Amino acid sequence: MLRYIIRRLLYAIPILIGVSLATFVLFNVVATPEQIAKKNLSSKNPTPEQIQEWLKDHGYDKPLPVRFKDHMTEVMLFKFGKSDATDEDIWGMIKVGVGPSVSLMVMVLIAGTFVDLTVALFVAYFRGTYIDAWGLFLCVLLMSISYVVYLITGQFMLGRILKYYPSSGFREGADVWKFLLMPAAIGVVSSLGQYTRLYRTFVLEEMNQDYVRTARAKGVSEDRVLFGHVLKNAAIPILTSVVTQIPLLLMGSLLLESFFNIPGIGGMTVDAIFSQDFAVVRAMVFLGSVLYIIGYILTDISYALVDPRVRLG
Amino acid sequence: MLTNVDWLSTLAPFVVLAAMVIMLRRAGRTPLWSEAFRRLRRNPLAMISLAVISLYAAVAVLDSISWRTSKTDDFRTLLQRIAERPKERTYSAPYATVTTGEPEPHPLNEKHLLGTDGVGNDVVYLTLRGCRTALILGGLTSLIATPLALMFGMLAGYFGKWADDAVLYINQVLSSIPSILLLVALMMVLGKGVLQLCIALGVTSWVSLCRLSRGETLKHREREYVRAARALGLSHTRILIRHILPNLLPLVIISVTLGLSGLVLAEAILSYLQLGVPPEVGSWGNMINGARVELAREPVIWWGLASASGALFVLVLAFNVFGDALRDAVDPRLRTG
Amino acid sequence: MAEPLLQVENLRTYFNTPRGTVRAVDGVTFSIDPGETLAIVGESGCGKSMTALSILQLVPEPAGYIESGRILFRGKDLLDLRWDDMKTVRGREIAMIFQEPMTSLNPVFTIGRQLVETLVAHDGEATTGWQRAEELLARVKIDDPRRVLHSYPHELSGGMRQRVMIAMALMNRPALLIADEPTTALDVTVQAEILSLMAELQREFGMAVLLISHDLGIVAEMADHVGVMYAGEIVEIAPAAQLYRSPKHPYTRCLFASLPSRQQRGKDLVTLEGVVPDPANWPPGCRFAARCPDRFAPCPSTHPVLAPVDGAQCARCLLYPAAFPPGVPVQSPEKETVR
Amino acid sequence: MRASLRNPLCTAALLAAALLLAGCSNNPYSPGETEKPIQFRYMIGDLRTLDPSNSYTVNEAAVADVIYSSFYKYHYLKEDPYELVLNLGAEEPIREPFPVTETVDGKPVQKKGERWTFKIKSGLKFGDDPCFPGGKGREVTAADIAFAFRRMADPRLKPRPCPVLAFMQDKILGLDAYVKANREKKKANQPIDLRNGVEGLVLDPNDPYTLRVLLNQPYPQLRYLMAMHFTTPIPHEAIEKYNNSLTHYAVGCGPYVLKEYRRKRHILLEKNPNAPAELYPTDGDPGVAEAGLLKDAGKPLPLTDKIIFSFQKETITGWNLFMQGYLDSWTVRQENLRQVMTPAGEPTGEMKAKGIELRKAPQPSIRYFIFNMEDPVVGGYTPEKRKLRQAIALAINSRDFIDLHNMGQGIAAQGIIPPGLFGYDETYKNPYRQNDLTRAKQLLAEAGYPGGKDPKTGGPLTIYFEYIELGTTMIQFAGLLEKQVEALGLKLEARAWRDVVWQDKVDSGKFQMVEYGWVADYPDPENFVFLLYGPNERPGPNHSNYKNKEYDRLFEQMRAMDNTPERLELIRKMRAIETEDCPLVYTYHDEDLLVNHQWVSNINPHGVANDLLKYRRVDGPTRAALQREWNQPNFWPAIALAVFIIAGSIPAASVVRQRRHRKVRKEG
Repeated sequence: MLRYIIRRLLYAIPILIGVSLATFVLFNVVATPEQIAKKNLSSKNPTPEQIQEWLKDHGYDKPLPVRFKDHMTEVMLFKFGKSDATDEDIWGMIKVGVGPSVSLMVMVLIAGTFVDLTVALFVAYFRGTYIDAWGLFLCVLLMSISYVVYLITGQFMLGRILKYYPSSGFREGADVWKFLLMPAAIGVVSSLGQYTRLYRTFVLEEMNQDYVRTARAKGVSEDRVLFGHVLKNAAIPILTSVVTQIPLLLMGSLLLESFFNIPGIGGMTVDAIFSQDFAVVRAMVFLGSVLYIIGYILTDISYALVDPRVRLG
Repeated sequence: MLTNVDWLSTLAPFVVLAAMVIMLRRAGRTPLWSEAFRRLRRNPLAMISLAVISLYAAVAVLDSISWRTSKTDDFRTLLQRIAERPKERTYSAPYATVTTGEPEPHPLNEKHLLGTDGVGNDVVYLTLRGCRTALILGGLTSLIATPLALMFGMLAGYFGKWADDAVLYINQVLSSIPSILLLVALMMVLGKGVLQLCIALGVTSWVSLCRLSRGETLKHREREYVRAARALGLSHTRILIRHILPNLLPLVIISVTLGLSGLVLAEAILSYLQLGVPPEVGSWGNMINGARVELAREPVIWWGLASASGALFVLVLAFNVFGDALRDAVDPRLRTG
Repeated sequence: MAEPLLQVENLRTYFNTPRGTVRAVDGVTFSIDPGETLAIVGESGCGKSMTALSILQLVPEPAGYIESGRILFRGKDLLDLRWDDMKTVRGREIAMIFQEPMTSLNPVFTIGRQLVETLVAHDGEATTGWQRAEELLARVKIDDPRRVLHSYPHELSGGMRQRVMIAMALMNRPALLIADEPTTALDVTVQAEILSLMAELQREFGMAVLLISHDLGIVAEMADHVGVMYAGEIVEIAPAAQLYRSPKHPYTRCLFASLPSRQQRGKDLVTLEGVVPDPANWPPGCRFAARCPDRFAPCPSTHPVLAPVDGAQCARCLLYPAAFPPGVPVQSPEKETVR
Repeated sequence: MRASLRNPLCTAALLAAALLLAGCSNNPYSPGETEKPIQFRYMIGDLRTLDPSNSYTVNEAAVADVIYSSFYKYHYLKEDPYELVLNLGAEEPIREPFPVTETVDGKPVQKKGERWTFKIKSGLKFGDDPCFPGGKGREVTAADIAFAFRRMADPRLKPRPCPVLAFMQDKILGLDAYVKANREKKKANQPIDLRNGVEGLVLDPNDPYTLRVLLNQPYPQLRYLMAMHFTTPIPHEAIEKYNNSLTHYAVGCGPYVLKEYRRKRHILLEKNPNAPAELYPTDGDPGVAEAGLLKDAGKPLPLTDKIIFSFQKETITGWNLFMQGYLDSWTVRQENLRQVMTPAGEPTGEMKAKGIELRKAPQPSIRYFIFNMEDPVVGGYTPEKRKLRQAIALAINSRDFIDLHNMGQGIAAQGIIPPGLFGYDETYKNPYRQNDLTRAKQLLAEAGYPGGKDPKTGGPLTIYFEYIELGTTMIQFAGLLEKQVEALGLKLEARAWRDVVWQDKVDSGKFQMVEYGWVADYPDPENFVFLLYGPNERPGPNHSNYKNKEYDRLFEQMRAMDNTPERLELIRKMRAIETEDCPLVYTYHDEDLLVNHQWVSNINPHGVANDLLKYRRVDGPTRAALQREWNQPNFWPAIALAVFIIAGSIPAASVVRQRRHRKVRKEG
C-alpha cells in the first residue's frame, strides 16, 4: 500500500508543476503590478517611490523570467510569500484558517453523507411506490435551486426567523459547534438533491444483483438484505463519491464561510478575490490543486479498503 | 436604415435556430434518434420542460432583435420596446402606488406587477432580460467547449501515444485545479462580460466532456468496422468524422444537455464574487446578489430575489428534467433516475 | 407412494410490462415425492426458471406477481403464508442454487460469513455455524476448507463456487433442493463432478431435487421424473426412462431428434422452423401448433389439456383423445404418422 | 424496518434533536459575559495597523487612541469650538521666538525660529509587557516622546510611511536631514538609531520630564500634532523586542491595554492597571448637563473593564446582531435607515420599543465634484470655461444627493471648510450652489453652448463622469447626476471602473469629472484649503490641478497663522478666488447617524477626538435581560418539521407492514 501511495505521489509532481505553470501564466497577464501596489498602499496619495518600494518588497519589479523561476521554486516548497493586500504571511493566514474550515467541512461531510444515505435508502427501500416517485422528483427540485439562493434564504430564515443559533461569526472553545451548525445545515440541504439521487442509483443497481436473490433464497430478512448485503456493496461507489467531495467541500465552503463570517480558508479566498489580492488567490489555487490530487489518491485507496477485489499493485 | 440595425445580435439567434432545425431533421432520420424522439414525445414531463425552454428562448430572441431609430440614439431591443417600464426613484412593492424604503414615499409613475429594484427598474422587465444572458451562458459556453473537447478527446483516443499523453496531462492539470478557483482566476484575467464568462465556463467544463469522448473513441477504435475502414484505405480524418463522431453524438448531446443547468447556476455564484456580468447586462445573478442587501432592509424587499431565483429555478428545472428524459429516451441503460 | 413432498397445482405467474401482461408461467401442475428428483426441461424463455422462483416466491418485484394456483409443501399451501412466515421456509426447508456461481455470492463478504449467515438467519448459533460450514465444505470435496472459509468469492474458481453454493444450500438440511441450471455456466469436466456430488448428497440427505435444465443429457442421468415445458406450460411429464424410450408429445420428439447421436451420424440435425410465440399473447389453441410437424385441424383452435396417455406419462397434445378439453368433439388426424 | 433496528436510530435522533434545541441560543458570546461591564463593539474590516506612528483611518484610531495617550487631548464635552486640554502634559507648553541657524545646502542661514518647551507629568507608567525588565511597565519620560518624533522618520515603517511626517519635516530643525540619512541607511541596510540624532529635539539631562522642540519657522499647528497618537510616548524596548512591528501589538500608557488581537476574529482591550489618573470632565458646552452627559462627572476613567471588537464583514449580519442586542451601537447604513428614522427625523416605533437612541455625529468632512482643470472641454481659466463650470455647478442640487444617496443625512455645503472648524461661516451662500436653472442655462449660452448644444458636432456636449463600481448605490448616484446635468441639455456619460483603475485615472488626470471626499486630519482650515494649493497637484490631494498664483500666495501666508481675524480675512479672500474659478462643486458635509442601546450612557460623538470609548459606561444586567427577551427562539418551524416527518412516516410504516404481511398470490 505504501509503495502505491509513493508512486501516486511521484505521478503528482509533474501535474503540480503544470498547475503552478498555469497559475503563473494566469496571474501575470492581469492588471499591471503598479495598480495592485496603489490599491494596497491605501494611503490617500502614495508617492511614486512608495509604489516602487512596495513593488520591490513584493517582488513584482523583477523581470518576468526571474519572477517565473522564483514563483516555481517558492510555490513547490509551499512558500507563498506575502499577501498583496495585508502584507501578512500567506502560510500563516492559511494555518489560522485551516481550523474553522476543516471543522465546518467535517461537519458538512458527516451530516451530509448520513442524511443523504438515509434518505436514499428510504427511497430505495420503497422503490416502485409513490414515495420513490415523489422522492425522485423532490431531488430534482432541490438540485435546481442555485447555491446562492440557498445561502441567502437560509441565512435569512435562520438569522431572522428561527434565531436558534448565532447567524454569523466564530469562536473557538467548547461551543464552536453552535457557530457551525447553521452553515453546515445549509451546506447539507444544498447538496441533498444531487447526492441522494446518486446514492439511490448505487443502491438500486446493487438491488438487482444475483447475490441479493441468493440471500433472499437463504431466508435472510429483507432488512438484513438491504442493510447488510446491498449497503456493503453500494458502499464502494458511495465512499468514492464521498471522498471526492472532500476537496470540493473545502473549496465549496468558499461562499458558506464568507456568508457566515467564518474566518476559514474559503472566507479568506473570497476576501482575496474581492480585494484583487493575487498572491493569496494564486496560493489558494495551488493549495486547492494539491488537495484535489490528494483527494484522487484517497479515492483509489478507499477502493482497496472497501472492495476486497481491488489490490493496490 | 440598414446601418441602424444591430445585425450581429439580431441574426445570431436565427442562425442558431436554423442550425438546430437542420441537425434535428438529419438526426430524425437515424433510427436511434427517431426512436428517442418517439419516446420523448410520449413523456409528458419532457414535453412540458421543452415548452418552458422554448418559451425562455422566445424571450431571448425578442431581446436579441435590436435596432435604433436614429444615428445618435442607442440600440434598443424589441423586448425593451415592449416590456420596458418608466424608471422609478427606488424600491417599490409589487402593485404598490408609492415607493418603499424612502423617508418620504414618492408616488410611482405606474403600477409594477412585481415592484421595482433599487435603481427603479421594473423587476419583471429585468427578469425577462435575464433570459437572454442565461441562455447565452448555456448555449455559447457549450458551443465553445463541445467542439474543443470532442476534437481533443477524439485525437487522444484515436491516435494514442503522445497525443493521448499530452491531452491526458492537460486534462489532469485542469481537473486538479478546483473549478471555482479556476473560474475565478479566469474571470480576474478576462475581466467582466458575458463573452468572457462563457470562455471561462467553457474552459472549466470541457475537461469532463473531453475525458468522456476520449473513452468512447478508444472503445470504437477497437471495433471491427474501424479496422475494416482502415483496410479500405480511408484516411484517418474521414474515419473520425464519418464513423466515430456519429457514435459519440448521443453521449455528447446528453452530457451537454445535463451540463446546461450547471452553467446557468454558475453565473449566480460568480455574480456574488463580483466576477459575473457587468450591471447593465440584465442577469439573474446580479439580481440575486443584490437581494442579500434587500432582505436585510425593513420592510423586507423580497420581490427582487423571488422573481430572479424563480426564473432561474424554472429554467434549470426544465433543463434537468429534459436532460434526464433525453438520456432515458436515447439509452435506457444509462438510466440513473 | 408416500404423500408428495411438493404439489404445484395450476400455478400462474404473470408480469406487468408496457407491452401488456406477460403470462410467463401459465397453469403449471406437477408434484415431487420426498427423495425423488424431478427435472423440468425446455428451451430458454419457456418459464421453467420462473416456476422455480415462484415456489420460493422470489418473483422479481414489482413487475412480477403470482396470479393464482397452489403450492402445497407437506400439505401446507405456501402461497397462503405471509411474506414474513415464508422467510422461515426459504433456506430451511426449501433451498435453491442458481446458474451463475460467479455472481451468486456476495463479493464483499467472506465465504464463511455467507455460509454461517444461512444458519443464523434461522436462529442458529454462529459458533456451531462455523463448524457446520467447515464440515459441509469438506463434504462437497473442497480441499483446505478452513482457508476457503476466510477467502472471498473472487478468489475461487467457478466450480468451487458452485460447491460452496451447494454447501450453503445444505446448511439447514432442506427437504427440497431447487437447482436452477446448476452446471450450465461450468465447463464439461466440472459439470460431471458437480452432478455426481449432487446425486451423492441427495441420497445421503434424503433430499428431493427439482432440477431445472435445458440439457437433455444431464437430465437423463439425474432425473427420476422429467417434465417438458413449452410456452409457459408443461406439455409432457413422465418417468425419465419411459420418456426417453417413447416421447409422446411432438415437441419432445423434436427435442430428442435435434440431439446429435450415433444413430444420426452424418445426417444434418433436425431443426424446428419458426420461433417461440410472444408470451404477451399466447396463441389460442395449442401453443406448439405453428411449429408442430403433426399439426392437424383442431390444433390451432383447441387448447389441449395435460392428460395421461400411457400409464404415468401425460402429454398435452390433441393427437391423444384424452387431451381434448371436455365438451370439445374428439377428432383424430386423418393419417397415422408414427415416428 | 425491524423494530429493534428502528429503536436505537429513533432514540438517537430524538436525543440529538432535544440536545440541539435545548442548547440553542443565538448569543455569540460565552454565557454570562454580557452581564459584565464590557463594551461590545464591532469592526467592518481587518485593521491594517495599530502602530501609533502610521495608523491613519478612523477605525484604527478608535482602538489606538484608547491605548496610547498623548500630551494633549480634546475636551470630551466641548465641540463649539473644539478645545485642547492637557492629558499627559503637566502644564501648558512655553512657546517663545528663538533665533535658529540652519545649514541650507551648505551655507548656515539665520532663521526666525521658535522653541516649544513641553513638560509631562511625573509618575506616568507604561502598561505591563514582557519587553520591559521584570515585565512591569517602566515610568514614561520625555525621551519616549522624542523617540516617537524620530520614529515617524523611520523608512522601515510597515505598511505605509507616517502620513503627518510631511507636515513637520521642513519645520523641525534637523528632521529633514535625519529623514534623508535614514533612507540612505535603509538602502545600505545599516541599523537605524532612533534614540538620538535630531537637532530640534532637545532633552534636558537633569529633568527627564521636559522636551524642547526647535522649529525654523512659526508653526502653531504643532499643538494639534501633540494631541494625535503620532506623538504618544513609545517605549524603545517594545520596538527592539517586537522588531519594529507594532501593527497588531501595542505597548502604551493609555487607559486600556491590548490584551489580544486575533486577525479577522476579534480585538480584546482590558483596563490598564498602570493607567494615568484621568477623570471624567465636570463641564462642557451648554446643554451638556441636560443631555445627561455629566452623570459620571469626576469619576476615574475608564468606566468599563473590557472592550471586545468583533469583526462584522457583512453589514447585514452586523445589523442583525445589533437589533438582537449583541452589539452596543451601530453606524447606520443607507439600507437600514428607513427602519431607524421616520421622515421627521424621529426614531421609528421599532426603535422606541427597544429603547434605542438616535444620535447625529457631524464629521468635519466634505464631498465634492472635481473638474479636471487641464481638460480641453471642462478645464481652462478663460471666462467661457469658467461659465461652463459655473452653469454645471448651478444645475447640481446638493439636497437631492443628500436625500437619495445619503438618505437625508448631511448638511448642504457652500464652501470647502466644514462646520465646527475655524473659518466656517453658516451665513455664506455660494452664488453657484443655489440650483438656479434659468441662470445656469444663460451662463451655458454665454459659455458658447446655447441649450447645451456643441456648435462643432451639432449634438449635445458630452461630459464624462468616472465612478467606482460598488453596486446599486453608486449606479443610483451616477443616475441622479445624469438627470441633473442633462436638465441643461448637456449629455453626461457615467462610466464605472474597478477601484484600482479609477484611482489610477484620478491620479493621472485621465478624467473630466469625478466625485471625491476629504476627512479632516486635524481641526484646522489649512487641512482643507490646501486641497486647492498649486504645489499639491496630482498625485497630491489637489486632483483638479487647480493653479492660481494669488490663491497660493494667500495660502502660504495663512497656513502658519493662529486663528486670528487676519487669518479669517485671508480665508475669505481665497474663497472669493476659488468660487469664481469653480474647479470644485461642493455637495455636502457628511453626517453619520449612530444608534445606541439604552444600556450605554455618556455618548457624545466628538467631531475630531477618537478616544471616546474610555468615557462610555455600560449597564450589563439590563443588557443581558433584554437580550434574552428579544431572542426567544422561534420553535414552531422545528415542531412543524417534526410533525411533517412523523406524519410522513405513518403511511410509510403502513406500506412496510402491508408489504410484510402481503400474500404473494393475488386475492380471490
